Amino acid sequence: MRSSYLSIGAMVALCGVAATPASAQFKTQGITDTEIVIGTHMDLSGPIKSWGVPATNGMKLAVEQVNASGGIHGRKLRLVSEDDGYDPKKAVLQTQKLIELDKVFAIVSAMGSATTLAPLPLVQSAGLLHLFPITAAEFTFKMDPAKPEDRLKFNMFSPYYDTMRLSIKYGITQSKAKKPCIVYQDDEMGKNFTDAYTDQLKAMNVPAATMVSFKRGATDFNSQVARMKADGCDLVALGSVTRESIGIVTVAKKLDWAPTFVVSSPTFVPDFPDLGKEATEGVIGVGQTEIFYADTATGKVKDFIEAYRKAFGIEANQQATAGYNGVMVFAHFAEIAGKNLTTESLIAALESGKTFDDIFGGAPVSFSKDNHLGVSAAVIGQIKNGRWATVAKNQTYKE
Amino acid sequence: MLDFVQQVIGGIALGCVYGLIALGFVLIYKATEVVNFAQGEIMMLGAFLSFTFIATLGLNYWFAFLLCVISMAILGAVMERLVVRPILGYPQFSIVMATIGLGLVIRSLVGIIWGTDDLRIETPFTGGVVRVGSLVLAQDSLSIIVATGLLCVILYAFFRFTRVGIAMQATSQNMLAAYYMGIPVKRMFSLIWSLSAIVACCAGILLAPITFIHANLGFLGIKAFPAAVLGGFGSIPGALAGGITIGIVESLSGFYLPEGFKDVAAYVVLLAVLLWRPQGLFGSNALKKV
Amino acid sequence: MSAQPILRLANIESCYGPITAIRGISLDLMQGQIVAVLGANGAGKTSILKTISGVLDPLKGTIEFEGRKIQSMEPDKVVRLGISHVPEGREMFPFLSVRDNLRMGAFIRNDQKEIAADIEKMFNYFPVLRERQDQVAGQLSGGQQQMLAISRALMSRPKVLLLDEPSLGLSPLLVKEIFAIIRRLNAEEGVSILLVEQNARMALDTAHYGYVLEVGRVVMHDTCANLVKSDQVREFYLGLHGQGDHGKRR
Amino acid sequence: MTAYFEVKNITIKFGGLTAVDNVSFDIAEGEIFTIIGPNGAGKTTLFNLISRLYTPNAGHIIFRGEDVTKLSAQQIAGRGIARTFQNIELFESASTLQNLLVGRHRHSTTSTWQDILRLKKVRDEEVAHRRAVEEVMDVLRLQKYRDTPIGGLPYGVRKVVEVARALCVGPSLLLLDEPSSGLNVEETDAMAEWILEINNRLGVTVLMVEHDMSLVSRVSDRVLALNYGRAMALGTSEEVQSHPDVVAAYLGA
Amino acid sequence: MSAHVKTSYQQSEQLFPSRAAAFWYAILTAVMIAAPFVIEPYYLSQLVFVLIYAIVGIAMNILSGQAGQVSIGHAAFLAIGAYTAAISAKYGIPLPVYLVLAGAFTGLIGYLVGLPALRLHGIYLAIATLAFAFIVEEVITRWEHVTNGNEGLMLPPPALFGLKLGPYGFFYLCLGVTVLVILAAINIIRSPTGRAFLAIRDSETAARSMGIDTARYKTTAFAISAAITGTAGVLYAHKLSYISPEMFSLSVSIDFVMIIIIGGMLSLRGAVFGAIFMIMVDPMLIVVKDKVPQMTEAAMQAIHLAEPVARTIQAGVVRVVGAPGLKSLIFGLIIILFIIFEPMGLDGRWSRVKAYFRQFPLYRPTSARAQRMFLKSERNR
Repeated sequence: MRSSYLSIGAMVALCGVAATPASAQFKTQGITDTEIVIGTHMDLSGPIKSWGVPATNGMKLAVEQVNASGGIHGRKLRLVSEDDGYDPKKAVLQTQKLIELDKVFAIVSAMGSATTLAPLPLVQSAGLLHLFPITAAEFTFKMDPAKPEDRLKFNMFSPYYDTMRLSIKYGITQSKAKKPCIVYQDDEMGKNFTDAYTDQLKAMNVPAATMVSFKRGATDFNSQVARMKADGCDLVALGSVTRESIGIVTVAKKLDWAPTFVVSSPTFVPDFPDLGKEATEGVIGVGQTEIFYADTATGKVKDFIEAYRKAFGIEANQQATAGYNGVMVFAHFAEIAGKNLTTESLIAALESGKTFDDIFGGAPVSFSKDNHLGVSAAVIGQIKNGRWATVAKNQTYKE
Repeated sequence: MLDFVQQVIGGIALGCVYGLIALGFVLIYKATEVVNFAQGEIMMLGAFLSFTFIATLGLNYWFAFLLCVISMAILGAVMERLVVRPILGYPQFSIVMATIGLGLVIRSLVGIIWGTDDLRIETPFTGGVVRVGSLVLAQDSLSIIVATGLLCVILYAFFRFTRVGIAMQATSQNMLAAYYMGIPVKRMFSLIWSLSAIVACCAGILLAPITFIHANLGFLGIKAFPAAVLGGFGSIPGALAGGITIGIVESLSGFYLPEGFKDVAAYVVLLAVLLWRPQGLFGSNALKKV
Repeated sequence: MSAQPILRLANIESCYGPITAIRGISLDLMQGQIVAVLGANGAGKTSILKTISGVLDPLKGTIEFEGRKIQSMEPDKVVRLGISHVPEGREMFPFLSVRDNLRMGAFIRNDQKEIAADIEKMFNYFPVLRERQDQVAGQLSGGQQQMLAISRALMSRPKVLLLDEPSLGLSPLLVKEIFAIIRRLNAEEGVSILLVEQNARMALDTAHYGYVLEVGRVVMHDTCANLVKSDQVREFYLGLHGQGDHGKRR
Repeated sequence: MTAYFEVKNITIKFGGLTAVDNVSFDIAEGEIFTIIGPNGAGKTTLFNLISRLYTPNAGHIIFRGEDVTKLSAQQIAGRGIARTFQNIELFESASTLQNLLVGRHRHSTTSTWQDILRLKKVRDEEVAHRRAVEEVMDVLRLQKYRDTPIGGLPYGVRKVVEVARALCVGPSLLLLDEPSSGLNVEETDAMAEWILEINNRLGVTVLMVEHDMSLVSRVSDRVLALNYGRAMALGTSEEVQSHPDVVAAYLGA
Repeated sequence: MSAHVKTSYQQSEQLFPSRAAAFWYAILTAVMIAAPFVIEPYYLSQLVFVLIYAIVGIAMNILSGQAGQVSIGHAAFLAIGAYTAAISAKYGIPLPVYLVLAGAFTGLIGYLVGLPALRLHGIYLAIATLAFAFIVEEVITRWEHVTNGNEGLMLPPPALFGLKLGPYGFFYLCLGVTVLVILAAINIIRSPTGRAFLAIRDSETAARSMGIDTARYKTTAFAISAAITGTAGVLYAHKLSYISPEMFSLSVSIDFVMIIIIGGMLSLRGAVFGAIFMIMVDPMLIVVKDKVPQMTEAAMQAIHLAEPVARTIQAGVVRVVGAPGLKSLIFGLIIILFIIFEPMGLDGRWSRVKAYFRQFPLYRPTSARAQRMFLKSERNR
């Protein structure tokens, strides 16, 4: 009962917000003299837990490191993380719990499209920041000028669309392909890839050819590959995630068919050549950060790999860097925002145009008043001798 | 024409994958009339165990295979003892739900124990292909076709001719009467769960080179479901026939039909067959005596 | 006739969920005897048989079989000891053939040749089963299923046979035959039989000793010869009464 | 002049077996007609043909001048032909009252929509159903089992509930499949009284299958004996019982 | 036998079994109406989901509990309702209209799905509904110009007669719909339609011999169940404000079946209990996860454990409760334990607790003793 009057007041206010969206009300909570609380929710048990688990680990590691180096203006970071099981219903409840019970300052690096989009209005109407979700959905950074609360959304996840366009562009330029095709996963992610494919071919004046799809979790790609082969494709864009990508290139090899394969960020991971072996040789890929290997890494990346292994007993992967970077970018800009950290001051810091450089050789992250998507460039790599080798950094498909 | 034949062969290989998983469903259903929703997860567990034996411990493939089969047989019996035995005799619906719970538990445990990365094992079949003229068939697919065929024959004979096999069917048809005949019903249940875990384990190991070993491997069980139903749940040759039918349908529709048809073709065929034969291709349709 | 009880129930109480079915029943089945249990519907006759064969767990009391306590034992173990039960409602394996049903009856045995011979014997008892041996049991008519149920129970070569309404749904001719078979089994093979039967006349003609049950209690027990003379039995179970209004007694 | 109920040359085959082979008979209105015969002679199959759970391979069933051979089971019930089952087919999880109310189904005229909104019409009909059911319960003395789930009733009472449910259908022709099986002498006696009462007081024509010859003799107007799916003898109870074939195949010496 | 002797022919007209029951339901209604003013928005949100799931639970109860038909494809009906809402809202159709529209449309689809059910039983029917659900998902995905395909659709905040509904208003909307659905379900169950369902569930043969058109009632059961689920879909879509095809997957359908298994198949109360359980179990596990480290810490302070040891133990505890996937492990275990120890569902437990109090102090635990149960083939039902 202690706060029932208060909460009734808050409720009335909430109803007010819902009724009159014009007035922007940013709210600051979760900051004490000693602590900043941030919240996240990811899939740790459902269909995309192979992303959620390492990403959460990465976040935990980053929080530890930030705190070990003295915190942010003397305040320690505290991360509250929940397992939403890739269920938007749970995500809504958990977000609400993070906001109301844990009183988090911001939601940082929540994962998945449906699972971030469903609770997003809640976060916005509470006047809190929704930062760097691990999804490329446009809703997470696109701003409607009529809605001031849209300024609360920031994203720095390199859109699949961008990486795929760059990958296709580079692939076609290199291989002089005449008939590029695409095979894509039939879901929201795949949609990004097909858009990129269509737009890039249009931009390069190359006619579009075969487009085939498969369902998430498919194990058989014979008919898709056979179809593209029969259509005479000479370049294949893989709008798929690691396992399916390997399936596709393996079938192609079995059928003695060797077009140029280009992939984008979901497949631009060390697992791809590791598991796919010879079949993946020569594949071109584009991703947000450089691929690192434990035995060849140096400097901060090496420290990161070792710290990660020490903390969780497993090897770090690309997914872990996404979570790690989320917290690091937050810490970076919170530092810039100064001692008086509020939602407004952090927005100001984020929009200041200052850049953040990660330790993995990724493109610099910076936001502005009109652009809340913090990343615009990517890394191009190619598989040589079973490993990703960086071909070029800081690239973009835009001319 | 060559494309067509190649697609059909690919479809058969794919269909045997479904058939092999479906066999596990059918076994338990035939002997206990329970649909085991944890079948896919048990298969996944088998695959992860094989990873530990082959990749982590570096054992010989065949030896590891044997070891894996034995451990899964024990685990199958343990699962039966812990989850199914206490609710023996409850309505099937409840038992089915309990197997869903079991599936969740296995999936989470596997995630906690083996992590979430994709894993790979080297097998004697990895990468090899068999060529007949210009037709190609991967050796790992061939191994699945052979194993599925073999298991089908063995299991069919087991249920058709052996005393224990018939007793299992008797138990599923009337548990009370089975008790009255002195059939050790509980041991039958343990045995069938062991058997089915063995089949699942074989499926997991044979599939590993094609699909890798990962935490979502269990979802493949859902894809094998229509195969089992199409054949007539409870019929062992039916599982194989249903699997191959669906494999070929998927393969051909993926090649010849417009986008999107491949994924639903199997279900459309399934619905069509069920409307024509409500008990599936090989199922028996007994009239109720009143 | 030896005076040794092969099966002895002492003070047994059983219930179906919330309903108490039998309340403290004691009953002896002597070696080589046929004992009949009479009683109205709901008196608890079937529950006694179920409690013996381990399908119902008694709340109280003991059951001794050949001097060994068997209450609350698993039903399949009870069968292995030599107690076979022909249940109420026939309880077929509906999708197994008649022959396989019989083979399941001999599940606890391993002597293949003897089993085959016994199947032949059952076919001789009930020739219609031979005609139908490859049909699934679910397709048999009610009476044929009853024949199969009895044959199937005999396949385990029991020492004690529990018969729950063997004449249910059978034609008058078959009822006579079945009771003849029961007598033969008892006389020739020494099987002790506990018989629950609505056809009281048939039961009392066949059995040596009888128990009369009312609402879960034994109200009378004596040799059948004496029971037939009792007025109560004559009136209620043999229907040998005047033209009284039956309704009043319900 | 057509009979009240007529079965003409009816035949059904299961696989190679002819279960009912060219059987014909007719029943007059108000009659109690009994079918006897050895086990497996096709008595229950004949019942299933009449109530249209099975489809005959040949022949016709004519009820009140209408050929009902092609109707569905529920339409047969709708014409006023109700039945009981040899193995008891009650709705196990429901109470006696609910079972009997289901029997009243064909007297409901309300649509599902009206049911959902529980319009006055539904309410009125419900009360009427309840009244009818209570009357049947009074006749068969089932009041004390009104709210007991069927699962908890002894076999003999279930038999009576099944008859009661069939009566609730408000039948003109009632098919009883072995009404006395599993009943003791006293209960069989009561059943005989009820059958006569149903026949006399409610004017229901009864067709039954029965093994208890004392019951058969007591209530039947005419008896048909079947063997191997064929009619063996037809006539009064005494005639049939003294028929040498019937004695040999069914009654025993 | 029960204490109250029922003789009135009007008995079936009573909505509640007794005065006392009516009183308690009145209290419950009052509590629900007061809820938004008492509890925090987070709990209100949970309550909204509970209401939506309760509606679905009632739909499942009518289909499976009452009519004995299986469906593991109900997520598709939820999806159809949700998309009807999203698309209608896009074209400016008012909420009350599309609430009814979605129900009617989904009901129609449900009727069509019921047609194959006329010939299918048990597992075959279950798989047919599963196939239907997959096909619906694929149609939604492919019909891009209407459904926006995989990108999904955003919904505007719900509005009633031009007034935007805040969280309070939306809660009352859900509450209202739930109450109406429950009343409708009660009416169905105590009417000829409901008895026809019951008859089909227990014995189809006998049902037909009683003159029940089993085909008609099976499709009716599907239609009613689908219509109710579709209505819930509208509320679900608004609550989540964003929908996409992958949100209506098999696991959602299985959740729905779980509602009635856990709650108890045979009563509407069970459906509501099941809904409460399915929604609340996750928040509850979260609370446990958050509280356990605090509790162990307090406990160790209380027993004055040496600092380094305490810190190691504490780290261990934090590690265990924070282990990824632990929650779903526990959830799986809860389901298994539940079915083992509570085969009649929460409703069964409820009845036993009530019996305990009614018979106190004469309650005999034996009357609740688990009996041996023996399964029979359901293939020839």
